Amino acid sequence: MLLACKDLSLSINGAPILRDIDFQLSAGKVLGLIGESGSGKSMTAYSIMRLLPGGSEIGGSIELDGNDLGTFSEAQMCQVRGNDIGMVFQEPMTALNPLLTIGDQVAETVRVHGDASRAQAQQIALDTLRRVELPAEKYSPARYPHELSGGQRQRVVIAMAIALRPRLLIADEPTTALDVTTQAQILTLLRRLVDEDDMGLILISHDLAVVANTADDIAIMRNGRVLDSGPARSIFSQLKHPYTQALYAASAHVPARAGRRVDRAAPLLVVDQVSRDYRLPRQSLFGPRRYFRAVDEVSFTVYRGENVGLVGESGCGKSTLTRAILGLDAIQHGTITVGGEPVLAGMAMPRELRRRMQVVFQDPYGSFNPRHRVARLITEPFHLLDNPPTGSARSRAIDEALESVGLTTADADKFIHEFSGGQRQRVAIARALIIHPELIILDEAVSALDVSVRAQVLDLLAELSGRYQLSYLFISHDLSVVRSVCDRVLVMRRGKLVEQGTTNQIFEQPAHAYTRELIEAVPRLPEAPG
Amino acid sequence: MSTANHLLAAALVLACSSASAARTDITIGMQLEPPNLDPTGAAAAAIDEVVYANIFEGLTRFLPDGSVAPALASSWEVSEDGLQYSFTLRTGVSFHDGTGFDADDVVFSLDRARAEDSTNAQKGLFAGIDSVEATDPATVVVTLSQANGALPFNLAWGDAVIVAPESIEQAKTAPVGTGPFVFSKWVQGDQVEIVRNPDYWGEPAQLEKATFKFISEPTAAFAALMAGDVDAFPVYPAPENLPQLDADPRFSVVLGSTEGETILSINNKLAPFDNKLVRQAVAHAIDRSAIIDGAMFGYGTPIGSHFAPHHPAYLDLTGNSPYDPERARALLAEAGLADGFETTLKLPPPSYARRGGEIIAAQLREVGIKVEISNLEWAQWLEQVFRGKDYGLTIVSHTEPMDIGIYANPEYYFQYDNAELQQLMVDLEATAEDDARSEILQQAQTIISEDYVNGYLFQLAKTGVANAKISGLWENAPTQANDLTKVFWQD
Amino acid sequence: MRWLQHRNLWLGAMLAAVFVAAALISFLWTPFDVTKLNIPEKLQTPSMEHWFGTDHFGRDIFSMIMVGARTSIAVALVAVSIGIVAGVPLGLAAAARHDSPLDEIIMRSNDLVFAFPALLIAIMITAIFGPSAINAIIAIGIFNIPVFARLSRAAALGLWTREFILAARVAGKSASRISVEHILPNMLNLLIVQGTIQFSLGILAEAGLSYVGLGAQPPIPSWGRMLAESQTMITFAPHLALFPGFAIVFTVLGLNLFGDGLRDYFDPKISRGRH
Amino acid sequence: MLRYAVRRLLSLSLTLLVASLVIFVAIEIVPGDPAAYMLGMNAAPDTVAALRAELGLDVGPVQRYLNWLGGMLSGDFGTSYTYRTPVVDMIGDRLMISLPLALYALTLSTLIAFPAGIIAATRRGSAADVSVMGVTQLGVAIPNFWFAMLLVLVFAINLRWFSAGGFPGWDQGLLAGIKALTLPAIALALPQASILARVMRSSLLDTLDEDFIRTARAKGLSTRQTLWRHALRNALIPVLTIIGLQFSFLLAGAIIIENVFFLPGLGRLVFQSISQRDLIVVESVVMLLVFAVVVVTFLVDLAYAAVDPRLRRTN
Repeated sequence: MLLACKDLSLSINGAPILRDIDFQLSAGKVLGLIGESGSGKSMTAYSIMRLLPGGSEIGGSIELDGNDLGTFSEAQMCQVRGNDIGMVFQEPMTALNPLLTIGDQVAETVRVHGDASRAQAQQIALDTLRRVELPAEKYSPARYPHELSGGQRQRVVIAMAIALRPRLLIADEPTTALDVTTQAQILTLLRRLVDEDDMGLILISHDLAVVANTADDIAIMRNGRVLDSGPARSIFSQLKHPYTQALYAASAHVPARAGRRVDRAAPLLVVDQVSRDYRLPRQSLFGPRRYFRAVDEVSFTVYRGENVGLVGESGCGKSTLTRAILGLDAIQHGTITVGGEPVLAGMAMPRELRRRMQVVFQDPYGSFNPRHRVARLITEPFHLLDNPPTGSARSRAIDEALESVGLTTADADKFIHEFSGGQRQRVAIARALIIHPELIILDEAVSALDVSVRAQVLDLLAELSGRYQLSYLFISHDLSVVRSVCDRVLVMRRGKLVEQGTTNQIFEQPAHAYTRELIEAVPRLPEAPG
Repeated sequence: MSTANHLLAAALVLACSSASAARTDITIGMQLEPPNLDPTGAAAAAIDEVVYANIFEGLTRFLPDGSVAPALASSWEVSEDGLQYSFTLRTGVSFHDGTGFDADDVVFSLDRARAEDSTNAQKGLFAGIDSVEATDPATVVVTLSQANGALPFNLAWGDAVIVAPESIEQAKTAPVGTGPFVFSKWVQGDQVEIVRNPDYWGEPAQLEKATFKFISEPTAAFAALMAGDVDAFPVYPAPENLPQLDADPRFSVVLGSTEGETILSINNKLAPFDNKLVRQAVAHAIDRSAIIDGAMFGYGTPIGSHFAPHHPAYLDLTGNSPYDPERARALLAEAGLADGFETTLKLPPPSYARRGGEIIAAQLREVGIKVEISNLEWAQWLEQVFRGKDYGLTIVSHTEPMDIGIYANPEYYFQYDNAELQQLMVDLEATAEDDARSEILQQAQTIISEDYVNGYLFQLAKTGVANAKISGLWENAPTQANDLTKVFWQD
Repeated sequence: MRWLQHRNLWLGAMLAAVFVAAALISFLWTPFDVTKLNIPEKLQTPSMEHWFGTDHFGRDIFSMIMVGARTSIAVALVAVSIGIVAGVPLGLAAAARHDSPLDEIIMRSNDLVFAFPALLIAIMITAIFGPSAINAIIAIGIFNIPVFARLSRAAALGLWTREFILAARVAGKSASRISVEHILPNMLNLLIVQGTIQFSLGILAEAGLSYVGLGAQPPIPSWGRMLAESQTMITFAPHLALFPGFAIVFTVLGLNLFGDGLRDYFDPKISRGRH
Repeated sequence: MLRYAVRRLLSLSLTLLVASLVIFVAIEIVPGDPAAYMLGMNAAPDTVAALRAELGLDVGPVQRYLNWLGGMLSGDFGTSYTYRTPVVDMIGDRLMISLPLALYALTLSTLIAFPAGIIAATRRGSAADVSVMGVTQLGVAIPNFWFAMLLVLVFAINLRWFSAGGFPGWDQGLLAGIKALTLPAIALALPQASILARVMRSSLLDTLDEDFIRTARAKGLSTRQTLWRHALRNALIPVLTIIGLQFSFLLAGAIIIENVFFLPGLGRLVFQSISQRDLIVVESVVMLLVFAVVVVTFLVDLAYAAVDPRLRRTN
């Protein structure tokens, strides 16, 4: 047995974080550690590495090859880290020292552990970078982290972790910050390394689907405990534990969509040949201005009552397009109309037009002024009305909006920090609904939510769309979400719309190669038992 | 003597310097740095304090007791009508650059000082001179437009020293004179160094080298003395430290007199000060002893008029203005100002003015005169008060010797216009006889005292501090000078 | 009480409060009249009658420190207010019109002011317009403007990218309205903390200017001038220099601790202490 | 990199030009006539007029500004009204004291602040941290001129280890010069060291919180190795800004300290010149100090680029 955790518990400053964690991992195997935020999965990893904050107290035992790591001194642990156990982190953008070249950072792992000369370490670093598919011919080891993309940086982090061919690798949400296509590549890479080196891998994720296809064994965590564990196949085929069932159900959830009419004769939002350029800094002092075209001649229509998904990887221009539709930024070419009226950026945009359109943002924490109460927050769009309701009419409107999103009227007097993430998104939706717009733009509106909460919010959105004949422009990088709620899907890549069609068309018979690539990269849950 | 012997001697000097062998260098502390070193081209007292009698000499000179003695002129004769002075010059005198001194240099110097475009600060000294002629290389005849018994006195001033045409261009930064010391170097903002003139015509100086160090902050002055960075401070700027320095056996404190009448100047043309009653009220509201005690820590002699107490013609007129706030209030009421009035008190930087001003403001407040203090830099003071006459009250020490004549000038910043006094001064000019001069001077003192032209406070004390082993420094300050000719270290 | 857990906060608040109280009380009462000179009683050491002794004019030092607190606090407070009143709107405007010529002009002007050594310019201003408390206030105030302009611009720029600001823009609110309604309240913490720091710097600056004779003029007592006047007497009457010196140190210390404490209180995450 | 430097230099020149205009205009309104000051109380008006002409004060302000600016560009800062020597020479002499003093104080402050800040940050919450924070808190609160007074009292007047002030000149030997600058440098360095130590500590704490520190630890680096190899260099970036600011502050901010120790440096020169209405010297010194600030800022920017590869790209 490579790694065995027995009755592992952890408390920080007296507050219990982990309780009675038990799991085992053999060489050459992948253990998937799954849980929603706050379940303690990362802390388990840090406990194994013994990289815990001050005031931590560990109980139970962690055995690596039969040696209890708990008995190791800090100096011994330094020998273990990087040598016997490697670790990969979630955020590749910040996990590398910005001031050192990638070659040096990989070589450093070698240098701190062995007697390898500088040249030998450099050679090992080169070889390792090649193993993670960053060959020196294409990606010079003299590059700095900021010169690489997110996926490439994550490969560097992996290279650092495996340079000394450790027997155990811990990957904490290694793909969460990455695009879906990059995620697939990184997962493949990790699996390949496990097989090549006969290494053990703990793959930590909040996403059941990510782990499902890579892991041999699975442990499901919640509130600092392991609730369910076993071989991956049996976990999914049996769904013994109720929490596993719930998690599975939420991940595979498809909201019921009924009672909604799409009026094909009434185009609501028409985007016609829209382009948006960004100014780049001048190359030379008197050189010509250069521009970057973030959105390139995009055209599409959203009809009344229709839910349209817009998917694409980060940087494809979907956020820029959103801002243009909302009239926040000016466009350089083309027109955007809502109900026939042109959208103009800035103060020139008539209030009547703004009134027809509202938005829900991604971050449930950043979307609200923390100093205002809910009643004031959700009535902010009243600014767009010529005669905003006052007195009891205002209270009625607030109550109605809150109730329609499943909150209570008592919530009107609360501050935003008193709500959970899911509830905050409900408040955001209430704010969007309160002036009865025709179109709501959902900008990654469920991306930051845990799966179970996400399922509920998606249900709510589907229900509201039916009840109020609302049109949605549903912007997301997550294809599965889009698939479950949208009538039609638009696929964007590098500023261009590469494909559009009904949801079925897109997912069943993708025409464009990029669409196919995207769909294939989506991790899929194994079939659940009947 | 071999090099080794030299070294040995040097080592011995070093080893014994404090014990037996007398030192031959001195560092003199001064509060203000001279802006340049040409005493004939600018007013600053600091110039004279460095160069007078050390580098430059005049035809006559002041002695430590204020009397006038021959210098480059060994003697002089006055014509019957008092209009012609003929000066006999010393022979064998040469300037520091080696050029010889003769009558032409005297003619050049005096003509330059009294010329139309001259920047001499005391042009008035030469006002009565009609012509200056060299009758032979050792004789100069000065012809006056009217008799002036004070000519030898006037020519003793630092502004009347003899310069050479060959070196005048560089006088501001590298002065060349005939004195017992030769200019060596000037580190602007810090110090001026002079060294002994081996070819001096008279008795050579005893010191090899002297350094004037400029320390404007009183605190720094004290610290420098205590730390031994400065050997003597002839005009020590912080009287509060004197008791402490006096008690220290390392130092000797020398108290002397200066020509500095410290007065509360009053703008005589500005209402309500144009009313003599108001001026008299101010005079009675002032408690001189509190000012001398509080601002000067007891150093200073009360005066009742604009005249130095050590002068033979001095009259003690302090009785004209005793401290009497009741009387002051009554006088104000008589002048129709029973509720008092407001005025300004503009103070130049010296501590006698700043501290004295605060005390006077408090004393005037007691009798109902509200005084707004504003502290000015010298340049602002000259601009606003002295030239602009934009002030109510100010405090300043008039350090020029025998300067009662300023009261005869109605344009002077007091703006005092009294025909009787003006006539007295004209008479004084024409009088050469001592007793008669004395009488005129006493009349003048009485007139301005009884007219309460200004508030007369005290005669500034010369509070010198020096290393106890130094001898030969001037006790008094008949003119602004640090004559080092006779200074030496005792064993 | 949450604030009790912040040691710096209450320690600083207490120290600062002592001096604010002294300043306020001095309007109503001081042990002795600071405008009256009593030269026969000069340079007394601390006693039951004169707690901190008397100065070279026989004035009660304790009373002078009380009234001096008034001067220090008034000068620093007004100077900081100038900085806030002029600087914050500039910063908000620059952020609202980010990358516009207005932003550029405001930021370049800030850089220009920063390029001047502050104390030197303060000395020049007072030298030009004459020394007085008012001119000291102006001199110190001018240097507070870019501090607050820069701070509020940076804070506002950060806030402008936040989604609740986008939401307000989608609700059709104008830039100035958003600045006042959303941006300003959310950077109030920062402004208060910076205000406290500038306040303590203002007290130090006032002391420095008064020390070189360019601050409040006599007979108004001022700590800096008390130090300057005591300097030549420090060897035989050290209490003259010690008490005003301690008054400055403790007030500035109190304000700094208070500022640090406030920062911790507003944002426990970055309880780092001040730069 | 080069293009970046050129662009920054152009904007710096503009700043300097505007600054020169501001300085000139500000100083032109100073009341007080230098000629009148030089000639004193008994000077006749025609004498003053003669001197004004000699000083070049009789031409219009625009012409005087252009003369001054043109002169500075060719290295001629004019002639001091009071001392009648070239301003360049005077400033040069003063810089020989102010510059070493600023560097000395900066060195002291850095030598004190770096270890203190590092110890405080790495042993956060320990007695060492608490005392560093306490002492620096006090150091920030003490007016440096008061501290200087106390230093003189103790070390010059009572113990007589150092002289109370003044400067013997570099020709008296390096040691004598350094000794004379020691107390002033300490007085100047104390508050600066306090500020720097606090910045160092907080910047290091921020850096130690970064993800890449965790990565380094996961690679098997000990805390000490992590500190030296990864944290310090990253933490240096904000510290550099403060050091840059401090240098210009030390150069200009020594005005009061130079007066306490009667050092003939730039600060004292400017103080004297203001009171003597030696406008041309004031203008030139202020301009020089602004120039120093701007240049130091520029050097700090270049230092950033040297430390941080992210800033090395031109676009």
